[in-house]
Amino acid sequence: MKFSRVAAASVAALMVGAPAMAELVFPSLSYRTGPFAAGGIPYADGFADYMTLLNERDGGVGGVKISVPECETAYNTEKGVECYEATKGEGALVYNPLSTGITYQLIPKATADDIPLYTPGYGRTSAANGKVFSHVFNFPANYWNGASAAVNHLLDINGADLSGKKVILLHFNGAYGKEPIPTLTALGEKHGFDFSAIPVDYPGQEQKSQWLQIRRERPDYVLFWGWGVMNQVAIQEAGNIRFPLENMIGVWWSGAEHDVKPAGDAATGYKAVAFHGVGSDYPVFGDIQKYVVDAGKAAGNGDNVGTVIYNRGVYAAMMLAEAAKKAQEIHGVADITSGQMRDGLEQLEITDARMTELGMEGFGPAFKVSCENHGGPGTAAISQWDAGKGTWSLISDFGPSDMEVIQPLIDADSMAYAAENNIAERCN
Amino acid sequence: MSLDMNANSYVTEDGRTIGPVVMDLKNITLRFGGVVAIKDISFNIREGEIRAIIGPNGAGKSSMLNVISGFYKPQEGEVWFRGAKRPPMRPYQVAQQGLARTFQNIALFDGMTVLDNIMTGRLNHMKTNLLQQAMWWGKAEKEELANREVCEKVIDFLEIQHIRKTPVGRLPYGLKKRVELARALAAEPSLLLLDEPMAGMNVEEKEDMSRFILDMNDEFGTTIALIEHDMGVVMDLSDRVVVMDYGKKIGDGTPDEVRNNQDVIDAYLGVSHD
Amino acid sequence: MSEQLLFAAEVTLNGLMAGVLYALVALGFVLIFKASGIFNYAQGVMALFAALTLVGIQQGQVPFSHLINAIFGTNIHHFPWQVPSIIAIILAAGVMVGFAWLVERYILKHLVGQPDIILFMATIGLAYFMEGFGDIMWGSEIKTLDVGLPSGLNETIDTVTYNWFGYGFFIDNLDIVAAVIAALLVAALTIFSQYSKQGRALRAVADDHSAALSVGISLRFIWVLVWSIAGFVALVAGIMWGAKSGVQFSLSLIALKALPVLMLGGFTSIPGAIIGGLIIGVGEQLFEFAIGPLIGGATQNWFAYVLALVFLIFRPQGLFGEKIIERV
Amino acid sequence: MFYREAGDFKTSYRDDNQTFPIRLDRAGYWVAIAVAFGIVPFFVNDYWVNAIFAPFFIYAIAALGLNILTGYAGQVSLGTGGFMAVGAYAVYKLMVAFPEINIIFHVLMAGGITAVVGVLFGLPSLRIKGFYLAVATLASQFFLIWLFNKVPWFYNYSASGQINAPERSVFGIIVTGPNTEAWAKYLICLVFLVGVAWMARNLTRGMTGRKWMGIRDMDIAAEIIGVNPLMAKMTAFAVSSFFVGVAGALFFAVYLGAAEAGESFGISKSFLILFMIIIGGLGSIFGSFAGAAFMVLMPVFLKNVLVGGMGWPTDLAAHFEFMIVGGLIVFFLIVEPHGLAQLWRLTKEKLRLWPFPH
Repeated sequence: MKFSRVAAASVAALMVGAPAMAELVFPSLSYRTGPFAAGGIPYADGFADYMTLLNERDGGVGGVKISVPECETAYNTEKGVECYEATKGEGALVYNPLSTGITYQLIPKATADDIPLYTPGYGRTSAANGKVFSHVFNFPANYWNGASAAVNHLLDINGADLSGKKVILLHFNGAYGKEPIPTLTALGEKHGFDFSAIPVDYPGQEQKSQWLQIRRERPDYVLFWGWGVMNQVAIQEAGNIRFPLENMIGVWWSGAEHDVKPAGDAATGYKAVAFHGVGSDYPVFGDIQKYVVDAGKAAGNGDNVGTVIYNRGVYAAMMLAEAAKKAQEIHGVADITSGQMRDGLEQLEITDARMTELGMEGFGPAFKVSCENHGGPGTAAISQWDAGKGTWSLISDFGPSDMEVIQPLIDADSMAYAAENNIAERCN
Repeated sequence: MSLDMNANSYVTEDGRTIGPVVMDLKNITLRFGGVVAIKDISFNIREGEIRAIIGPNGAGKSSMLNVISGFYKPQEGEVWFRGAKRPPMRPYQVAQQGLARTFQNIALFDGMTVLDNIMTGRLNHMKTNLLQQAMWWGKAEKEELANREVCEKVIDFLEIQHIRKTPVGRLPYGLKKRVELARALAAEPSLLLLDEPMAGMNVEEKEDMSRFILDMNDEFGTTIALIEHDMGVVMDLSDRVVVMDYGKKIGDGTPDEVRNNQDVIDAYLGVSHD
Repeated sequence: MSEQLLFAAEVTLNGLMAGVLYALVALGFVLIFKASGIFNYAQGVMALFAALTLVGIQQGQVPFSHLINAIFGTNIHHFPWQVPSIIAIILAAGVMVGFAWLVERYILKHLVGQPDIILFMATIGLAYFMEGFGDIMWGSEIKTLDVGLPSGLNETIDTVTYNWFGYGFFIDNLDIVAAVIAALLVAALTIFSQYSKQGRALRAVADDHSAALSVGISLRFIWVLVWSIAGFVALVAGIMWGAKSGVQFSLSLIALKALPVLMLGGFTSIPGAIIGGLIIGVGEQLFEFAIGPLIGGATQNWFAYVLALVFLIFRPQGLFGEKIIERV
Repeated sequence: MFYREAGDFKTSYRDDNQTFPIRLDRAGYWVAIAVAFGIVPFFVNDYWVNAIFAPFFIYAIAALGLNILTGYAGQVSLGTGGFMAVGAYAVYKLMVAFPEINIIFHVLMAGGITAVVGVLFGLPSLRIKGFYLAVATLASQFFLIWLFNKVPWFYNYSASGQINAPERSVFGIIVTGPNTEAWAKYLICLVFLVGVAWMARNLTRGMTGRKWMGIRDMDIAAEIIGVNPLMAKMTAFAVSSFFVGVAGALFFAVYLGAAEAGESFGISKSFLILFMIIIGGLGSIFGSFAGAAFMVLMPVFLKNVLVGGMGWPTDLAAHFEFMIVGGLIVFFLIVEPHGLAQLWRLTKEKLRLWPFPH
């Protein structure tokens, strides 16, 4: 058929049209459409804008320009696979697909292709175990750290005693939402609080019965694992039933501006776990404004700068740029390969001094990745929303999570994966 | 001419043998809600004969045919087929017993070709199972080709060779009627029901159709029951005629007998019932 | 009264309220189906599109700004004005009328006489088209819709029930408003179809297409009219749901909530849509309340469908649908 | 001038009955098969297989399945995604439970299990018709997805609810898991596709197919001439679900390698496959292929043109894709309700007469 020939030609053109000069390729598998676009847009913008900043201000990393080919996944796994295959040929160094589903697809594929995956705050939690997952990195924090951080915060405000308290997890009824259940169950046993989970099916437009249940059961605290429209509805319904929002803590994917704004003033006091700083009070955002947005080179329309998810995109991009720099140092070449990038990620060290240098002082924790630990320090802070001012602010420091509970869970799950797939342990 | 209607079989003037009773309807009553469509009607159909049911519009002829083919279940009365009382059954089971029919408003399968439509008439003759058909080679193909031959005979007989591969939806009305007849004939039925086979046809088409009906009866010995309201045609074609009016039987006998029946004349001339 | 019974009563009340919202969406389906025999799958997307348009006009967004920026390299987003809610609602309704006209002109006219299922699939295509079109026109980021509707716990009911039973019932103000608006809408539609000339024409067409044509009713006019009304109903539904969750893609999925309502109530009956909506609303909430905890919860997505399915097996034409008589 | 039947006389009903009555078509078919099996496998790379061939082949299988149910038997189903999930989870459980049995049998058994489930959910079709049935099939879609999400036994109690395909091989060639070679993935999907298409063709040209089409075109008349509606509808549901189940099994085990019920087999999948058969052509084997190819290739093509060629932002391109898919569906229904297959037929008819149009 004629049509397929045209398609074939254009595909071929895309594949052959590999960069003529050396470039560091960081594909952005983004979703600016579909049910989760509200979160996908600022993240992709932040990721691209930071890379543009490096190109504009510093001339790239180590003198090599960065390119960020964007590929729309619409949060759909097959499109994600297609994007992966399409951009793989361009010399992709690392993938950051911002979707747990796509991450699961890519873990075995990318490992076989010797391309690392970077999944900060999402993806497969047990990939923190570098002994099993050689090519997956999810520092600085994962879901289980997030769950633990939320419980730590509850311990803080209750004088380290949660016994007899009632905690409910309202969660997305899918892989992502079910992740924290084992951790919270274990923590509940440890600290003596009464834990139960209430699922909400996709998309979560209608949560009346769940919130009536919460109203009846009068829990002391509600933890919340949502994404997409579920976030807005849940926060609104919480306000409706007059649940004190300072007693509701969302994970970092349920704590963006667009999640709380539809609820208006009622959302004041809502808390969310964060693994990086909030707001635009960091010098790096001034540079982004100056070199990227004002120069008309922003990926979006520029009004997302400083929002929570945008910042997360910036943070992820920063980590990857730093890892690329590390890889250049280790291997002594400027134009690194994906395998070298992996080494860079594994030996990455973020110091407070370096964060200051980058204009991101206090934006995230200092830590060091190792062969065994791809999960980073697992530290997280609590942020709180103020509807009057329309801003998030951190109300705690980046504190450690309860690795005593989490580490065995990580080990058990990753070992099961290793056994299923005949993976030999590394780092010995 | 003297015919002994009660004898098991007899020979007509033109030399055809009319056999014993194939279908016997006893005291059939059919109601839709409060409306009585058929009221206490009894008559029979003999093997090898052409039996007509006539009557004005709304007399209940089509309902009668639907009772015979099992589509309507009468509230009262019995249907006897080949000497046995027919238990309540679904229409497809009736068809499996050897009944085939055509429809007043052509009920062909528009999405299929003429040949495929006619082949559906053979479905009670095909025995291969799903798996054999999925594999095709061997049994299924052999059976398909054998049945194709029967259909081709019917196609030759009804002179529709040239439209064999045409989708039915594209055919003109007269040909559709003929294809429908072919489908029913392909089933090699022991009783063929024709629901107004000549409705909406011009004189020439009617003549063709009459010829086919007579030939069918003659060559294959097919028993035929037909509904028609063109009196002239019916009287020429059929051996015996049932006349219905307002759901009741008002006459039954040879064409001549019926023609001279006062009730029938009244019904057709529109004498009021008071 | 025992505590469980009180809870059940509260759940039932809330189910009724949710049911009204479902009925509101189902109403749009029924109108179009009655007048043209089309099962309009795009009704949900119409609600999304209407809500997007409303917010876009309200906030003075430049339509197609993404596209314009991409082609001409410009950087425009907003007009320097904001439009008051009431005017924005009227304008959005006007856009829906224009949309109805376009649908009739470019789609329905060409599909006259096609089998029902083809028409149904055409509306699925229309839904996809509008989804992309709405996003291109107004952008796909989430938008906050605020036309000044109240929301949150109703104090009066809470206090009164607390005094009676010692347990305050929760009823959302937004749900009460929605119920009132839905009631007004149904009343208005009934009056319209009973007493206006166009309304009588509408009923005539719903009764018998060809008979209506033969007395000189323009089918095309009726179609534009009924799609306009359905567009307006979609706008109302979009406002109600959009006020809850912000205006975003997921709004289009409310169509999926209305389908079991239609199965239950019959595609041709307005009272059916309302009673079906109430039954589904109460049924799924009570099921989640009583049985949900036993089987792990999150049953709302399928319970309504299974309920409707079981019901249909015993009554294939739905609650108020006309009895199906088979003929040959 | 060379494409015609003149001089190509059929001397038996067998010849007349064959799939491609015209000599050139027949030749083209064998060439296509030869190229697909003998040449392409040597040239495919990961991109072509993962982005184009594997999804095309697998969707073609699913489209064949749905086309049997909807296009041939006239029962509109919006539950295809749910039935694919049954195939996927069935093959996962089988692969894990019986690692010593060949994966081919697992896939076939997964198809069989799906067929049983399909018949179960198809039973209401005896009472419920048309739209009511279409909506009723959504019940199976939502219920099945919920079930696979809710019951941990289906995903072997893994923490996240995801299922991962372990590595399995056929004749020593790895066909599932991350170490699968592109050509192996390509070939296993192709083998299943050819097998399924051949079966679909046989069933639809024989009496089973005629019964289905009879039910589709006029169910009451079909019953009166002797079609058992229960059997006809149930075989349609069974065969259709079998194909869809095989597609689901391959989709998970060979193509994706990991899956989650709601995400991979949601309602959008049901619609996608329905679109394939509408655009390709209802009631046509070729149409199932054409529709699947169209829906797989078009987004890739559009993306390359709009994003790669014209430098548009990805979101704009994605929105356009929605508009174009929707617009095309409406367009096809208006202009050619029988889809690409009919366009192809008309082209061939013209070609047959060329260069003498009369």
